Amino acid sequence: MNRRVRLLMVLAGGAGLAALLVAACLDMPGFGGDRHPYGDRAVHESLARRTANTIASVNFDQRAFDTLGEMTILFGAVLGTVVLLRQTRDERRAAPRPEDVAPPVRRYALAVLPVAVLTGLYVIAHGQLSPGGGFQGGVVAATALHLLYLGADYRALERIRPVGLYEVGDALAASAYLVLGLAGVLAGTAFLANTLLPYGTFNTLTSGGTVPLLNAAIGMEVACAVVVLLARFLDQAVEIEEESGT
Amino acid sequence: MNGWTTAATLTFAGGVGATVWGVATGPLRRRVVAQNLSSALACPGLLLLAQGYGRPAYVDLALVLALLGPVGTLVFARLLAEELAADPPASPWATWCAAGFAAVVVLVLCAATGPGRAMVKLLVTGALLTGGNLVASRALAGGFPGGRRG
Amino acid sequence: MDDPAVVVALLLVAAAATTAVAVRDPVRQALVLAVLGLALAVLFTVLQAPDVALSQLAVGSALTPLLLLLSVRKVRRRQKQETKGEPE
Amino acid sequence: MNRRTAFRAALGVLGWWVLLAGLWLVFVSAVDTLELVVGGVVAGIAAAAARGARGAVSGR
Repeated sequence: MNRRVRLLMVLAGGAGLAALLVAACLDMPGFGGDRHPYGDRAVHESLARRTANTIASVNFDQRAFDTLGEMTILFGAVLGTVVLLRQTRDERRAAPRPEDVAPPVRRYALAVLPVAVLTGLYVIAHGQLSPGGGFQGGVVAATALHLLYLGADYRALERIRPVGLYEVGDALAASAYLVLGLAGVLAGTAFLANTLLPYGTFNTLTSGGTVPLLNAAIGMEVACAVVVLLARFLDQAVEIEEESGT
Repeated sequence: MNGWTTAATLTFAGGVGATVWGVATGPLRRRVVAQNLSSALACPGLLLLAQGYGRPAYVDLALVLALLGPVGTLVFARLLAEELAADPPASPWATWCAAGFAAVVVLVLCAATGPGRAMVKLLVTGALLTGGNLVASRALAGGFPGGRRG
Repeated sequence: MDDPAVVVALLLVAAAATTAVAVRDPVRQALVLAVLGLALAVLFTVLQAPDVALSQLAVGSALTPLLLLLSVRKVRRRQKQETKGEPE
Repeated sequence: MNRRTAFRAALGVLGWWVLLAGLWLVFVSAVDTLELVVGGVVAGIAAAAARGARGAVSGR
């Protein structure tokens, strides 16, 4: 198969794909129109399971299997980063030096850190009620911890951030999601089916069956994953340097 | 469209539009100030949208932005300390204008909401935003005198 | 498309995204990217997708700039080390 | 750590807990028992983070 044949095949495939895409676009409902076949069904299903936030119902109930895939992607990406950014044999660790920080900036960091942790956990816990969920809240909580690096220095952050524990937490949270899915199989329905728990009262913390639990698992997974990811980047940028003369 | 969403649209078109221009051109000291102002102006806009759409849950967006926007500016202040020390940004005028705008928007929204927990939430968001932006602006103008070290 | 807020948000995203591509220096690109994230969050909000907007705010406002600037710092430190021939 | 500093640390954590639990009450839309319990636990976690951060900064 020479170059020309390959090019022709790519062109033919691309033309077919383009034709299909154009055909699909021509048949799409108008922008901002009031006909939403999928949306109506999703809202109906989510209300039937008393989940106030339809997006949470789609993510963690109707398409919880997709979310499992997304979680696995994040898990694998962080794993890859940990392997790629490890300390190699010709590198050494230099102790991070203390940093001068203006007092108002330090006070701000110390005051906002707990508030941001609280907000992150609030976003996770109310994922089935209001905008937000495990991913958003987990990122907010993990970012909050790094205020300690911004408002003080890397040594202060290292004192309250044992990376090993966060790696374990990441794996545990990912397993918790799987176990919650398997619990559905053991209960006699399907993998990740939302039939285990009572659906609760609409618009309260317990509503939505397994949605809040899956949200919590994702929240922990994302928070730990972001902490581990940033730990590798910070190690490389602040601590690890190459041996002199190599 | 109602009055609230119109005000929000004007905020985005005028305020955030100006910061897009500011962050795209000029020396580094102007760009970091524009980045700080972008979150200071977008957050009141999001609050206005929440009021305009009549959805109190949308206030969470502004709350997260009020927390993380200044943190983002601190990231730039911290990791660009060496460059900024050579050419420090000084923008008390723009920063105080943005802070005043946010305060006015929050107070007007509080008056429209009426007393209650929702009003306290608005006030907390406004305090976090203005406080954070003022501290971030202070951090940009020499908040890390040691330059880049640890 | 007849909502002015949607039009303004789309224009902001288009302007910021074009700038992010046009700027060559990674540090300045990170600054533009932070503002682009904000414009995207506004666009998602006016399109009534607050969950996506919250994701964008959480990731785009502090996490992405931090990752980018840490990478820039590592690269610059290595360059400095190579030109000096000794650790700083 | 003598008794006096331990007492002050405990007081600091308690103060943070009260403040953060109050913030939780402001954030949530409707208050019920479970909301209060979860808020108390979460405020405890965040107060522990505040204490840890202060200790990490001053413990140099």
